[in-house]
Amino acid sequence: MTRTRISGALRSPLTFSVLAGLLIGALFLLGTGADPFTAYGAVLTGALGGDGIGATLTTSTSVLGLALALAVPLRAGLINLGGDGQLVLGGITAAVTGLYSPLPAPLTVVLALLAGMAAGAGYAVLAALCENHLGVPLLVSSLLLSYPAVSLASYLARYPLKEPGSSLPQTRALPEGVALPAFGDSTVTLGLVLVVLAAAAYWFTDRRTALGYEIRMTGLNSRFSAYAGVERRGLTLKLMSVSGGLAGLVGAIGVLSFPYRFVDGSLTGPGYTWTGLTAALLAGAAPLGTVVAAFFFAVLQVGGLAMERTTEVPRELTQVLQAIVIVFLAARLRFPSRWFHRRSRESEAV
Amino acid sequence: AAKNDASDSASGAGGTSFTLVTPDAVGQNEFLKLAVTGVKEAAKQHDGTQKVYESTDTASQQQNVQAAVDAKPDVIVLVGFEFADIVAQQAQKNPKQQFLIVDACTTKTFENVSCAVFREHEGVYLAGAEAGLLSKSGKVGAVDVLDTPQFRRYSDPFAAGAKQVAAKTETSTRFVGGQSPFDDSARAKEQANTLLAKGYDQIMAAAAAGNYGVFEAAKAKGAFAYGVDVNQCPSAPGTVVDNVVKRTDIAVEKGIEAVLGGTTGTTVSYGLKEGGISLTGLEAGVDSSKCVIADHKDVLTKVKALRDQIVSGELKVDDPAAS
Amino acid sequence: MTPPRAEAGGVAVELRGITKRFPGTLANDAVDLTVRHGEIHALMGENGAGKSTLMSVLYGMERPDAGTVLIDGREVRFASPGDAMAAGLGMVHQSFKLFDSLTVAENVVYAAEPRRFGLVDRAAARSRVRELAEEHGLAVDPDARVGGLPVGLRQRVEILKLLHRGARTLILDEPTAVLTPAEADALFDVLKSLAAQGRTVILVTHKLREVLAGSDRVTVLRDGRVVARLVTADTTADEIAASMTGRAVELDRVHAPGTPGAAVLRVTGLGTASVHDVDLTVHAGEIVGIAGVAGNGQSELVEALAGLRPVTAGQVTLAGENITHASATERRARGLAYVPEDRHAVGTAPAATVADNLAMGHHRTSLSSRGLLPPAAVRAHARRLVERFGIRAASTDVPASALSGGNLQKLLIGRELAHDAPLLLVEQPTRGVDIGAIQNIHDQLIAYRDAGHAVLLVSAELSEIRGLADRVLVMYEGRIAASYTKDEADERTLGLAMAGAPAEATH
Amino acid sequence: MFLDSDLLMSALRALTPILLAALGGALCERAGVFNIGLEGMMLLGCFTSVATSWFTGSPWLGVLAAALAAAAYSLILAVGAVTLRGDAVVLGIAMNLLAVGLTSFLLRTVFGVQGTFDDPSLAGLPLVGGFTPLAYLSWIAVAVAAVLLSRHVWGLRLRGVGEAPDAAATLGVRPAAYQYGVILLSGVLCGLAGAQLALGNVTLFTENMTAGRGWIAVVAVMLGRAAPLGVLFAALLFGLAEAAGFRLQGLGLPQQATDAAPYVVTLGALFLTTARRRRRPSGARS
Ligand SMILES: Nc1ncnc2c1ncn2[C@@H]1O[C@H](COP(=O)(O)OP(=O)(O)OP(=O)(O)O)[C@@H](O)[C@H]1O
Ligand SMILES: Nc1ncnc2c1ncn2[C@@H]1O[C@H](COP(=O)(O)OP(=O)(O)OP(=O)(O)O)[C@@H](O)[C@H]1O
Ligand SMILES: [Mg+2]
Ligand SMILES: [Mg+2]
Repeated sequence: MTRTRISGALRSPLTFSVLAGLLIGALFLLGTGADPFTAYGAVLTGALGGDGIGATLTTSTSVLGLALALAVPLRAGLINLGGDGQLVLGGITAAVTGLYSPLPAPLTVVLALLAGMAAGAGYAVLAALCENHLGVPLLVSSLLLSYPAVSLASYLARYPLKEPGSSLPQTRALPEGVALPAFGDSTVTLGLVLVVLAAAAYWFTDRRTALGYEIRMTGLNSRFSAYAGVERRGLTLKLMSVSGGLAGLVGAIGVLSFPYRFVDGSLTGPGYTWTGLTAALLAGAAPLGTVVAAFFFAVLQVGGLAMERTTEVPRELTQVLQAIVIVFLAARLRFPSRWFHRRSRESEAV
Repeated sequence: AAKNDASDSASGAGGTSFTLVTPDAVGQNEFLKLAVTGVKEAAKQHDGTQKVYESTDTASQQQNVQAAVDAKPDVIVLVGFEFADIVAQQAQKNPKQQFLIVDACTTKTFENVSCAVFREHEGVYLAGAEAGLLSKSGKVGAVDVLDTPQFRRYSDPFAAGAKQVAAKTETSTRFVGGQSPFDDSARAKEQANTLLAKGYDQIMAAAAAGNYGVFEAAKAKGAFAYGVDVNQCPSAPGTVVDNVVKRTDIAVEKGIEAVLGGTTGTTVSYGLKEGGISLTGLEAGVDSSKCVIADHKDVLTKVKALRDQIVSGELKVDDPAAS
Repeated sequence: MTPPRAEAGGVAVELRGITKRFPGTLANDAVDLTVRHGEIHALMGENGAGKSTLMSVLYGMERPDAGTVLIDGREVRFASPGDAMAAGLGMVHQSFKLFDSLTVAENVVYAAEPRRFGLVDRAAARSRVRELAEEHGLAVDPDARVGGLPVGLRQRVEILKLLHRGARTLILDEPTAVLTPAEADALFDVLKSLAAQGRTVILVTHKLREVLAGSDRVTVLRDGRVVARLVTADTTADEIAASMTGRAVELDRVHAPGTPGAAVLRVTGLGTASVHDVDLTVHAGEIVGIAGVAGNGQSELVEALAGLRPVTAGQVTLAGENITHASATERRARGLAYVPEDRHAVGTAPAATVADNLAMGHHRTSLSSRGLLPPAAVRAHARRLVERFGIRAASTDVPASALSGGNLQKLLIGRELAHDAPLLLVEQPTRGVDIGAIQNIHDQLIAYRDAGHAVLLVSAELSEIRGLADRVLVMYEGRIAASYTKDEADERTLGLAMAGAPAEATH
Repeated sequence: MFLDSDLLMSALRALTPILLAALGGALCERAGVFNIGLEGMMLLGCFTSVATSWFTGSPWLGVLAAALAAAAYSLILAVGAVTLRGDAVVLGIAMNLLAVGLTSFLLRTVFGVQGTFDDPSLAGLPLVGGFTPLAYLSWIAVAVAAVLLSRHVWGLRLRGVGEAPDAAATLGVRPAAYQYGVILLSGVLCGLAGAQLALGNVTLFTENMTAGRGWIAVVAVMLGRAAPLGVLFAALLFGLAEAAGFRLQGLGLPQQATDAAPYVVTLGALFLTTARRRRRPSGARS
């Protein structure tokens, strides 16, 4: 079943959308007087060639991490729009832990990762509590809560934790050795392994466990799973804590990688949260699809920058390309929608 | 977009090459535009080639620096304090590669990293003095992008300069903030409005793209504003009094020159004295600058005196970013 | 535009050679149907026989692959229900098509509004509703929100909608599936008076009793084809049933009474939203039926027992253990299974596969160990249940939405029976299900009881309650209003009790 | 000194673009279409209005062009979600993304600049009594929308379509037509919102200048329960909180705190408004 679904997903709508996107992109390129083959070639070699693959894998770490973070609740029909806040809190918490932990460096790294996850998880749970007990839809509570978290981290980086003398809003650098080991000379760190492990765990949970089954059924019809005893509030809390934990992990990985400090705005600047959410939405939160979509977007981001360096083509083109692919995919892709009770009821009452 | 100078690259096949990496899109960012001018000028002078890699966020900054290092040009020029950590890392890994950072420096010194920094606060101080002299209400303020030490360089010395010439001046600073602080001109305009509503009539605008919003607000209330980096007077003639000009182009040119001449690993500071920082009003061509200050020669005379004091070291301006 | 009113007895609606194909199914196969002015014409058939499809074609919701539609002798081609309405047709769908948040008046005039300056003339709408209600005996408050109305009244709103549009032919798809006998009788009174005014009624139904009592002629469909055209006065229930199923059916089978054992479910003084002070006991080997007009707290009671609704007062014990405040999961673990009323919105996830639907509830117990749920186990389980309960599905990997209503119900009941739980709560087990499937389901429930399990059955179908239950409770306004033994519970007694006036002494 | 008329004016100025966009979102919501592409449509409106005003010299043509362009852009959502039955949330997010890329791209190709386009001779909207005519229009639009929705035939049918499209369809009302209508209308309103932002609040175009206002409009739709007056109050609340935040900065509060203030206030308001619903017993099965 899994296999047919993957091949089916790969075969029809995805391929169609990517091809359509490339075609429209090519028209754009011709319009600006550029050669589409050169430009697309530059994207591919820039992202997957020897010089670019490191950057692609580094970017994939963040994009995939956040895509997973947002896919986990999405599988049950819950949309977490607060990825930015959870990410940043994870990052700043890891920074604080790294700066003040009395433990030896390797243990501090572990502690910082755990602390970052805990902070992200805790904050996401807050949004879940708003939905469970205060009746504010998760979509809104997570989005609104995100802003104060970003402001708080920004405040901490600029005042209590700031690096003296620096013009940048950034914390002091973590002590020597408080860093995730990198592969050779590259910027790819152990963080990638952690995120890939998380993806594997998600796949396993989704396909092979009772909990994963409950999550899927909740996404398809929440009243059905509630009737059979799946406790919705508890599940929301669980999923949001995992979601926030993963976002926090990505933040912690960011801080424990070069430049080994929390720089205000650097975690949210590249827009990983949106890219991740889009990847998760496109894949209907299915584990493998999410991984594929996240990697695809990472390739586009890194390759787009490379294309801009080597050709005259502005990078916005890859952004446009990405959006067009999504539009095409979305138009052909049905997704179990639960964010609007009315809509779901109507579709269930066939 | 990558700005390959085709004609230069043809002639300078074996010549020198320079790569400029910017922290943000160049766009209308006057400071970065000047850096591009500088590196192009340097390429022309040394019969070499140049490339510009524009970044948008920390991830792309790192990728661009990596790409620049991989291409091994003679000098990699980086503009902005964002690059301090990245350069420190890359300089260590690539001891043969020469780097020039403009507007910042690494904490440790490296043999292959040269730095050029500015003392903007000196120019801002002079602008503040103009504001203090011109203010009718006795209230001068500033609108900064964010509350960071770097941006405070555009507000604190402004207040100090005004108080220097008019001790009773009231001062206040607003920060644009929000979701998109560098682009949000509507927010910048509202921030300026809150100052104007309180009677502030001279406003230093260090709000990046938001400057245009600040100028609009000032213009609507008949108040005055001060621009940064280049002459911004033409975007709101009659409203913009003067500008704190930062000659990034000179810093880039001179920096490259020094590196090619074998002087590496040094830090050069540009201020009023070196001509790296100035006011439009103090430069030649002030009369055709469309700046309000052109009509206030008396003010300029007093400001020139202050400048001379700073240049001679007689007067010291506090640097908010140094604390 | 309005065609001249044809004389009574003339042909109002004629379908000729209608064929409609869906991928993999021939839903209607050259169907001819003639309906005369002023008659009540019943259209019968098992689940999936093609009744709804035929009516969809007539009403312009589906295009036929072949065949013609004639109204008052003239050929018509409807592109949409709007066209059909303009030609004097009106349809009440099986699942009501109402706007819950709007008022009765707004629902009635929707898309045919009285206007003043482009604005909806609310006063006119209200008086129009009152007028129509008065004329046809369909009393309902024009200002009530439809969402808060009981089903009987909602159906009135549906009919008022058609009358407001001047429908001369009314199509009703299983209109009595959710009505109590009293409500159904009232509906037939209305339909008869409409027919007497010369209007035409086409009635789609599974219920023989109603057809015999209320219709003039009957057309029976089987597998998309017309298999019988009967005049009601000249036929019998057995004949109709036989032509529907293609075999002789034993109607109104009498099941042997159960042999009650120890108490399994004991409820004392239970209170929850709109339920007050309910006492009841269900013993092993016994079916206790709860009768009542919809909206008198039966659903809330069952939900509270299933753990889907907080209990605000009283106590519930299951096999001696107090489960008053236990969660749904804990209750299931202690031996409770539950067949909910709404199979589409609650009982299944139509978008999930048959296998996944069959796994629900078993996924934490028999199918998994230490939290792991092997896909192979899920599939094997599904194949077992499909076999055991005769669920007809192309494969266990197709979505449940591809099953017919009867088969979906079998899936649901099979899944819950497979828990082998000491207590089964079951609501409306045969709503909208055809005779063949009904018998199958009834047999399953009796077998379950005879295996020594306790069953609490809620049904609006009095014949079902009387056929299955060993004891009958009647709920009225959230309370148990009366309690009867199997023998005491005749239709009249129950009907009175359901209306709030228990006749004989109760215990 | 705190609650003066300047504060109110400032709040009302911040309010106008959000209100226009949120009205569009509310209408879509009423028709059962969840529109989170407001930000993108607004941004496209910003660019179109500035470009048109620049080339024609008329801000009014700019407003018109913005409305038309954003409406055309909204067809992505209409075709994608209504006709092709795609997911509205994904489409909306894609539209927001596409608008950022597209406007930056056009800024480069049309004006040959990056970042900001600004020119003293760019004609902005005139001010009448301190507000642009679009601000007055937005208030009128609230009233008109309120009457349309509650009293007009169109509004009744629209509400029906949003609640039960199949029920509306059986009565000869085509849900898709109404959904297309409101999506296009939301495009027009977002186009106006963009024009107000780029030719009213300021007179220039900056990449990504909507800066999250479209998302605030989405929140206002929810907070205001998709009712025109509710949306007005929600947007006003946000505008007031933001304007007050600016003031608080003047009193020495850190910028980060004043940045967060409007969101915290909005969340608080959501708690309060949902508190009433929470206390009501749940509607059980529906
Ligand atoms: N839209 C559709 N697509 C595919 N098959 C359909 C569709 N609608 C109906 N069918 C199939 O057509 C056949 C006839 O269905 P129809 O709805 O007419 O039956 P029915 O007599 O109304 O049954 P019931 O008593 O359950 O209401 C069934 O096999 C059904 O599965
Ligand atoms: N798209 C479809 N594909 C296959 N079968 C369909 C489709 N749509 C409807 N059907 C089937 O057509 C039959 C008739 O549909 P109808 O709407 O009358 O529901 P039903 O069977 O009477 O169920 P219920 O009484 O629970 O509403 C059902 O068996 C249903 O499953
Ligand atoms: Mg049917
Ligand atoms: Mg049916």
